Amino acid sequence: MTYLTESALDTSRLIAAVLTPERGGIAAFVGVVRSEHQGRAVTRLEYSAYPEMAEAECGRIVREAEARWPVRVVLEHRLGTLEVGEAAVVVVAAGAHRDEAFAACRHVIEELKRRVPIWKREHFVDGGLEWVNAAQDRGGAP
Amino acid sequence: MTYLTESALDTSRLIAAVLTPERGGIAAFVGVVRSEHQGRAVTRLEYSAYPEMAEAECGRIVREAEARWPVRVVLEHRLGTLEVGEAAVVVVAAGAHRDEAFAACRHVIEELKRRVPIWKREHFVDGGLEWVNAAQDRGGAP
Amino acid sequence: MPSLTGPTRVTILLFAQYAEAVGRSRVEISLPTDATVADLLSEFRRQVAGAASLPERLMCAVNLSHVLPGHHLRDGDEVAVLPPLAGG
Amino acid sequence: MPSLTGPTRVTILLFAQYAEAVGRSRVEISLPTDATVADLLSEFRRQVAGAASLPERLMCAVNLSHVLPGHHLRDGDEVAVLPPLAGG
Repeated sequence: MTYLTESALDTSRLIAAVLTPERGGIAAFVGVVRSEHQGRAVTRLEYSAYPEMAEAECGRIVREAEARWPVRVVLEHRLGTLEVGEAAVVVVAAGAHRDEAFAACRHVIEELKRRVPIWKREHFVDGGLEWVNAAQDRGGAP
Repeated sequence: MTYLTESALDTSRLIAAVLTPERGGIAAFVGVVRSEHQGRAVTRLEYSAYPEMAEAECGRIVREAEARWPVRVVLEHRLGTLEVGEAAVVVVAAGAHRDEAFAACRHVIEELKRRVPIWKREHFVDGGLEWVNAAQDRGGAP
Repeated sequence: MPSLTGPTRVTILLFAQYAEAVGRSRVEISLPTDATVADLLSEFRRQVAGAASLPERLMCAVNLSHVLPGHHLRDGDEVAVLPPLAGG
Repeated sequence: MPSLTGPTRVTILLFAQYAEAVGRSRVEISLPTDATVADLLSEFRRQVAGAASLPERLMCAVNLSHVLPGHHLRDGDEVAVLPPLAGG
């Protein structure tokens, strides 16, 4: 798999992967598992996906961003059980200049949240276990 | 010195420095020495500063960003001789959500370029050596 | 084997809370030729226990791409019914 | 020692291409009481060889903060004349 992984994400490695001497501006986003959600204390999250479609959709999003801006984009989303403070997603966009790097990085994380079939289930300190409904939950996602 | 360093910048360390369980969105910018400037091939850059003021101004910029958005910001700028492909500046902003992380990160790099007394001299492959005048040189900086 | 004239047999894939609600992650359904995704979802709710409890508006993908309810199905299509996305 | 009534002695600091153009990184200048940064720059151009070659508009900082040309100087102030910034 290119975009999904069960391993810990390594932001430095992803930055190094897009760094070339022509690209002077690199914007990155790291989404991290938060310790609380709507006032309830979270212990960990389980991420699952429709993996074949998630891979295909991530590829489309990356190619669209690279067609729209003169950038190179890398993207990885972690699946499986994540503890609080662990990175769930990393997006890196590198271009000659910072405008396009920021624009592409922001676009890719927004599109990922809107289009990529990934779900998460939160384990709460109080013993609860709930699927996250991001659509009903403005402000809850990083 | 808090914001200026002669050592290589370490983006992962700076991300780790602002990562806490309450901060789910981390935006980062890395500015890298490019291999060409206005069509001329660059071999390396020398960064110098008015160090006391650069430190003071970086501190003001970070505090302003942390007052304006609910984020924690770290910022490091390298001085001395840098080779093509090396990071000259890293800005990381971490907040509960990505809107404020992106906004603060972008703001800090813009203010740094506008306000912090740092200068650079480019060594060109053709033997030339020139101070960079960013104000006359739209599009030349990352 | 896809066929232009025979029945349209499609596979519905279910995930996350929808798989839990229906108790299955995979359902096969036969439809008239040229049925749409909306037609499929009506059949699904009628035929499959638990499907009626899913929200009225469902996000669907056919063969790994998002589609609208008016999308026409072909024999052999794989139709994913996607709970609210929560990546990132 | 700063004084409210005596002469205003300030230190000009020069950097990068401006230090090269003037051939020095530090210049001491005495001014009438309550002189501004604009007054200082006029004196600087008149007294110091090479200073006249600097651009007409100069970005200045006093005691580590950016100031406008109308800023009033006090005895002991440190005035930095900043070439176009190029950080990042």
